[in-house]
Amino acid sequence: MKDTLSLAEPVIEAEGLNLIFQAADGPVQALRDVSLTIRKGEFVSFIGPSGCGKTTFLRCIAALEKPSSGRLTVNGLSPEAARQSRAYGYVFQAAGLYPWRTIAGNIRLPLEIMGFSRADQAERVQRVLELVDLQGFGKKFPWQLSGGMQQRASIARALAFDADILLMDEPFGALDEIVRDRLNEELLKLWAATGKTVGFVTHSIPEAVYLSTRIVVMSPRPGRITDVIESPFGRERPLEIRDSPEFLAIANRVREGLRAGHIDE
Amino acid sequence: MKDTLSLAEPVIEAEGLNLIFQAADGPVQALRDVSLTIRKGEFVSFIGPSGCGKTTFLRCIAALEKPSSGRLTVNGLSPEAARQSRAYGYVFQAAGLYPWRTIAGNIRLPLEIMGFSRADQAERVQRVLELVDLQGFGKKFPWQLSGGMQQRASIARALAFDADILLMDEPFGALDEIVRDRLNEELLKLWAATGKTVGFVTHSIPEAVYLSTRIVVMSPRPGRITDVIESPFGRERPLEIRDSPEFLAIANRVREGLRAGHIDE
Amino acid sequence: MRAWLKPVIYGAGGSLLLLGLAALFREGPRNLLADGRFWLLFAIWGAAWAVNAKIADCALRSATRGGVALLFGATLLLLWEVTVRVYQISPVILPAPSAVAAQFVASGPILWADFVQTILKGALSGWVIGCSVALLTAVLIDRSPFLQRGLLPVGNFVAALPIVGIAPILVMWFGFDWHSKAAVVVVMVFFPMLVNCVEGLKAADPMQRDLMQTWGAGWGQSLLKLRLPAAMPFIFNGLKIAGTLALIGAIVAEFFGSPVVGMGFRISAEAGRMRLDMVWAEILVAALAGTALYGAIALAEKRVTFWHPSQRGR
Amino acid sequence: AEDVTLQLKWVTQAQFAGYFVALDKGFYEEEGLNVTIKPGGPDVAPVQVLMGGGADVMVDWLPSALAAREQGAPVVNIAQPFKSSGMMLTCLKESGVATPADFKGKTLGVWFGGNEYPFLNWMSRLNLKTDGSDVTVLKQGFNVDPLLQKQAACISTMTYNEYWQVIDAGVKPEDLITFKYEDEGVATLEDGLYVIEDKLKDPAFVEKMAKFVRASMKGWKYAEEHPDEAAEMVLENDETGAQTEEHQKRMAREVAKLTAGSNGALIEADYDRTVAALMAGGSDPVITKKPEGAWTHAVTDLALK
Amino acid sequence: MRALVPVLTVVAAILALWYLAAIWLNADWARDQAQRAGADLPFSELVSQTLSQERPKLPAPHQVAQEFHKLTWEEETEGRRGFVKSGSFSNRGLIHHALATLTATAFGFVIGSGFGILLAVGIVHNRAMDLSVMPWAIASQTVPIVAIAPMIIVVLNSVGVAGLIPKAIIAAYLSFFPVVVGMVKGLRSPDAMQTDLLRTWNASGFQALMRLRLPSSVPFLFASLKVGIAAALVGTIVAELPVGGAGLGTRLLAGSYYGQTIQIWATLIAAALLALLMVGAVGLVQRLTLKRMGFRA
Ligand SMILES: Nc1ncnc2c1ncn2[C@@H]1O[C@H](COP(=O)(O)OP(=O)(O)OP(=O)(O)O)[C@@H](O)[C@H]1O
Ligand SMILES: Nc1ncnc2c1ncn2[C@@H]1O[C@H](COP(=O)(O)OP(=O)(O)OP(=O)(O)O)[C@@H](O)[C@H]1O
Ligand SMILES: Cc1ncc(C[n+]2csc(CCO)c2C)c(N)n1
Ligand SMILES: [Mg+2]
Ligand SMILES: [Mg+2]
Repeated sequence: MKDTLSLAEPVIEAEGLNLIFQAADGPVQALRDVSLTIRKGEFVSFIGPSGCGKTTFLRCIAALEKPSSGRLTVNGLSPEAARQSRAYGYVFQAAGLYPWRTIAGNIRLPLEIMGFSRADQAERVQRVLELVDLQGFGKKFPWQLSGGMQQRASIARALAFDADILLMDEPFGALDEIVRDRLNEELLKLWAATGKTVGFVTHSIPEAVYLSTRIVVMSPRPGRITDVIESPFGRERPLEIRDSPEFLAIANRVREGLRAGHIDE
Repeated sequence: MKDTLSLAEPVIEAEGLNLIFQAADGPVQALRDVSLTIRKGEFVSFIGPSGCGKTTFLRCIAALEKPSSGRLTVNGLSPEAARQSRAYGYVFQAAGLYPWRTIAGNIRLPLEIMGFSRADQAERVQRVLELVDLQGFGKKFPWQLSGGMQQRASIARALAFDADILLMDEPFGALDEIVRDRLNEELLKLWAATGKTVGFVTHSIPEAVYLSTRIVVMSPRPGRITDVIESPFGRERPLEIRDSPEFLAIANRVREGLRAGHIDE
Repeated sequence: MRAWLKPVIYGAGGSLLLLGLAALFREGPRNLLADGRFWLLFAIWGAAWAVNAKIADCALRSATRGGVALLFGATLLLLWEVTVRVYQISPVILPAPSAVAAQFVASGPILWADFVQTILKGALSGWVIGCSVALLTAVLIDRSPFLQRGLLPVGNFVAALPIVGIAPILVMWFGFDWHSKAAVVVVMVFFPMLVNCVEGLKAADPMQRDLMQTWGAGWGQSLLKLRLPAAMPFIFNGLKIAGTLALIGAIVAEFFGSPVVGMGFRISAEAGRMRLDMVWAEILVAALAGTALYGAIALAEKRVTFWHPSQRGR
Repeated sequence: AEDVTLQLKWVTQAQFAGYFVALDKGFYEEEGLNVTIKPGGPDVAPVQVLMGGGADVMVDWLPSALAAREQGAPVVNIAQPFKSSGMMLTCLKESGVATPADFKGKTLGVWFGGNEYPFLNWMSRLNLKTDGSDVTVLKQGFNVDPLLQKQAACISTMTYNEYWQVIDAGVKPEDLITFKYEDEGVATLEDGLYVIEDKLKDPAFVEKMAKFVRASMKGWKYAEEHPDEAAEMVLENDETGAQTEEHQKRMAREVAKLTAGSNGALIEADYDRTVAALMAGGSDPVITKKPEGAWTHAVTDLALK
Repeated sequence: MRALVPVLTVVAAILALWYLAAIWLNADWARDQAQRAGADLPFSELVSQTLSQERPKLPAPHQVAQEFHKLTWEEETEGRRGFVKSGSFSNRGLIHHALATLTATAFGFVIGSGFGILLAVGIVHNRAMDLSVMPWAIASQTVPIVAIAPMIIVVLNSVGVAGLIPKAIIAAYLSFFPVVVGMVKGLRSPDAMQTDLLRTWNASGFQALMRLRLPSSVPFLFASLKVGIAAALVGTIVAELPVGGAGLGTRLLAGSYYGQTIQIWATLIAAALLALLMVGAVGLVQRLTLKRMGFRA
């Protein structure tokens, strides 16, 4: 498995990426010398202390932020071009639903934009609503939902159209363990079935280890990559693997990396 | 310890609380027949599937929502009156920082409103910024911070003035394990030192067990209390207790309760 | 607000108003306070506000809401009527509301004809055209940064041309009938509408825009699905302000040449004949029409921007 | 010195030259008066200013003063410096108007705001309905554009003002045809001096007005003889700075023709003629009953003694 | 500076259109005149005539520019009453009048927008005011100001209030409304969480106003102020009609009496420049404020 992945064509290639924000009180280096290649079908998790640049890196990939220097290509194109070819499904850290649209309307929005047929739209909305367990809430407005429900709606929105690259910024942060486990499984199923490439930010070490083919550990001020850990697990991942010694070993290595990042400061 | 707590005077008393939202497409029962007494100095966690009414219950306590029926008193007063005596420190599920104020300005805001002296304000802002590990970020605007940093700023804001009752709605959702552990410890220290009463919503079972004197498990549609679990641990809680058998036993009971709530639906 | 504050504030407000009114008729403040007539007016004001504040505090249904507004208006009218009577103000300066009402009833057909000419033909068509053009311009400007930098300052400049100068010119260009009035209205409403639209198109929040970007939404799509909805509160703001300006514009433009029908024509002609009751009857028509237009816009706003915090939770 | 405020009917121009001459030449001062002249304009109703106490005396036309009187503003004519009317209807020859009989079916520009009475009276004399069935009436603005732009066949002009604007615009006199109200027998009394009736009960006020009228008439007679100099004084008093010398000098000369023959006292026959005209307004007469006490010789008697 | 090229481009386009329009609109008169004179009119002659008429329907830009120059620079440097000869601005020039209008407008704008903000605050904080004042504030704006401006001014004059104040009152009357409408909306724009937060701190109404409602109404405020100041200018100019004396409104009207189109246009340009200046000033304050408030560029 590992081998087939490393042979797959690269989807995201970053080389020597730097990003500096010009704030009023001086420049902030959010990313330093970040180099990373993500191949087709990989599931890469990003983990690191808050403020280490995970969101910023994801935003760079999605062409929402322009790196100050370095090379970044997506599918061999510039991120800008990839964006225009609608390569991304992005889940933001905050739900970011449009208040004037119902939940179903919010999920339908990208479909409308991408020109899906009416029937297809309705079918997809229904499907993803079920996926995130929000059937029956399609007609509510965002402010009528709880925080976790809004978060799920925003995940549903990103899954509704089949983007090749899924970028998810702490999508499951506001969910309880049970739902989280369920959605983890669903996400894995989807990934296994479709061969999407996934970039995933999380704060939960078990989640990162459970889901990913690779885990990228980052460290702050300035944000950089301190460790990249390959996972030995295949595409099929029953929940039980979480009790295996390999799992715990990797989790421990990630924890060490994280801690190092914190002590660094 | 347990005994002294059950003898302490009740701070929050809810009896037969019901809350029904009138949405355009019909009424939604968010709370049904919720009865709970929280005594002075208790640390009560709320856990439950998303949409089960945790936030709504906290909002009722803080007089942000009016129950449709039932009795609710805070310090023997109505929640409204308690609010007027500035009894609450509230951390919302989303950071909710004011975009036109710097981080320090945001933290200073409640202090200004409550009429703290200038010197006191500055000193407190400094202290809580350190507490949440944001020293040096006081002059930034919210949108210049990462999601986790914003969340920490909002915690700092609620801690800056010494309210007797702390209501926290998933305050640590967007934080990584290391920071979370640190803040858990800090929160416990604060709680042990000041004898504040804390209402705490979380999705993490270990967190709930580690922090609380009591854990309230809730279940959705309609939101109700399904289990209340007393914790045997005292005020002093080293991180190691998380590996003790009592800890795991309680965690398991909570997990069962949660799972039941999910199957219920 | 503290309970005792209300009467104090309203009392102060009321006395200021009355003092102002009285000053208009050259009563020194000192004579004023010794004058029983003043205290009569003051008592009416105070009593009415007390009642009003009471109702407003418990008014929740829309019927009573309207009642509060009506009562307030009735109070003003009563004060006006009583002032005119007790101070014996010449009808050539200020007619009593009762005289205006009588005139209003007596001149129904004339008022209707004027209304059709000025409001329906002049103001409304101008308002529709002006607001649409402004919205289109805002969108156009938004589309092209070049135009934004070039057209906005120049647009400000052109649209700031005062109506008094514009009206005679437009009457010369578009003739005496309502077309020139509509043209004046177009020019008049353009700027307020444009400013609000441009401001509104900037109102979508950054995360919402970023989302559109990740979907590779085109400019038109993100305009239609994000920017316009987010701009709606501002656009309605513009529509409201433009609505009242449109009436003013259409009426004022008639001062600079018109056929012998129209509210502006009537107002200027009758003012010259000292028939102020007729003038005020026309003003009443204008006020009714304006309020109706405003109410209609507000209603539409409520429907369209139900999601905005300013509409929610009230 | 006694204060007197005079409200003009229109903007500062040579139409009111007499008053400015009296002011600048010190005629008022000689009488012991301290006179303030307030310019008017299309939006100023002098009657309102008078009733509101903003002025002691005003310049107005008799028809509009009588109409105001009927509306409850008791104004009284105390002097009549203008002997004849300067109003006329000016038509483009190419519009096909040659005699009043040709008005039928044409569009005519009229001033409203109290200045329309003579026109309405004339039309009812001609048996022409003004509701659009016989002639279409336009409320013309301040200037002569409707004629130049051919939006109207004829427009109202004054011999001393608008007529010359048409000429200045480049239209030759021979391309125009004019109907003077004087010639058509429908002239009404123009610029007179009016005060509020009540005030005349006070002999001191009558005395003051007599001084004012005396000095004003002196100014008028001086202006008749020295129109150019009078125009200069008008220009000097024009705060807006919009008047041109050439136009004002010509206006002063034309106005002199209208004031000629008046010593300030109202001629009763002229007054009766105006009243008769106004009451004969057909279905919609300007005034419905014969006005009582709308003029007095008390002031001019005193002034001319 | 970045704006220079685009602005110049747009201005050039407008000037081109303007010339074409001038030729088109003024052609009728030129042809008429030729016909009356019995002369025939070749096209080049027609064009040159349409651009040099004394009373054109639409004066050509260069005519307006010349007039503007004459009424400002030439009048002040060479005129008998000009600045150079008399030490004060000439009442025949535009500067004198523009200054009069500017002061009255600024004064009225300050009164009007201040009153508007106060009213909006009252409306947002007090139910009775919301229910009763707002409909009448709306009705007040539908009263055609020009119809009552003379009455107001007459009445004020009769109490001896004259000069600047009556004009400022009318200006304030027109400018307060956009500010009220915008501010009511703006003061109500904070979202639920932001207000809830303040409630948990038991902030008073006044504190909520100062610390939440006002800051979040700022974008609305500036949009309204820009409209308000333009409205104030309209008000002042309208008020100047019956007042007479100095002011661009008086000038416009005077130009209008005598059909001096070129002079009207020159005055219009002056008025628009004035508006631009004032709207620009508000815009500057806006940019500075937003920057201080940390709004993203
Ligand atoms: N303003 C509202 N109008 C209508 N329904 C509402 C409103 N607010 C909340 N609800 C409903 O009430 C229920 C409880 O919501 P609440 O926010 O309390 O959930 P929660 O337990 O906090 O969930 P989470 O963990 O996802 O934050 C949900 O079903 C939600 O849809
Ligand atoms: N617009 C901005 N202007 C200035 N600084 C910024 C801006 N956005 C982010 N930063 C800074 O860049 C750094 C990285 O931020 P980023 O949001 O990528 O962190 P993160 O890894 O996603 O953290 P978290 O887990 O808390 O979401 C932070 O120090 C932040 O303060
Ligand atoms: C709108 C308007 N109304 C009336 C007149 C008439 N008017 C009032 S005084 C006077 C004397 C001549 O200047 C004239 C003709 C006008 N010109 N414009
Ligand atoms: Mg982040
Ligand atoms: Mg919640």
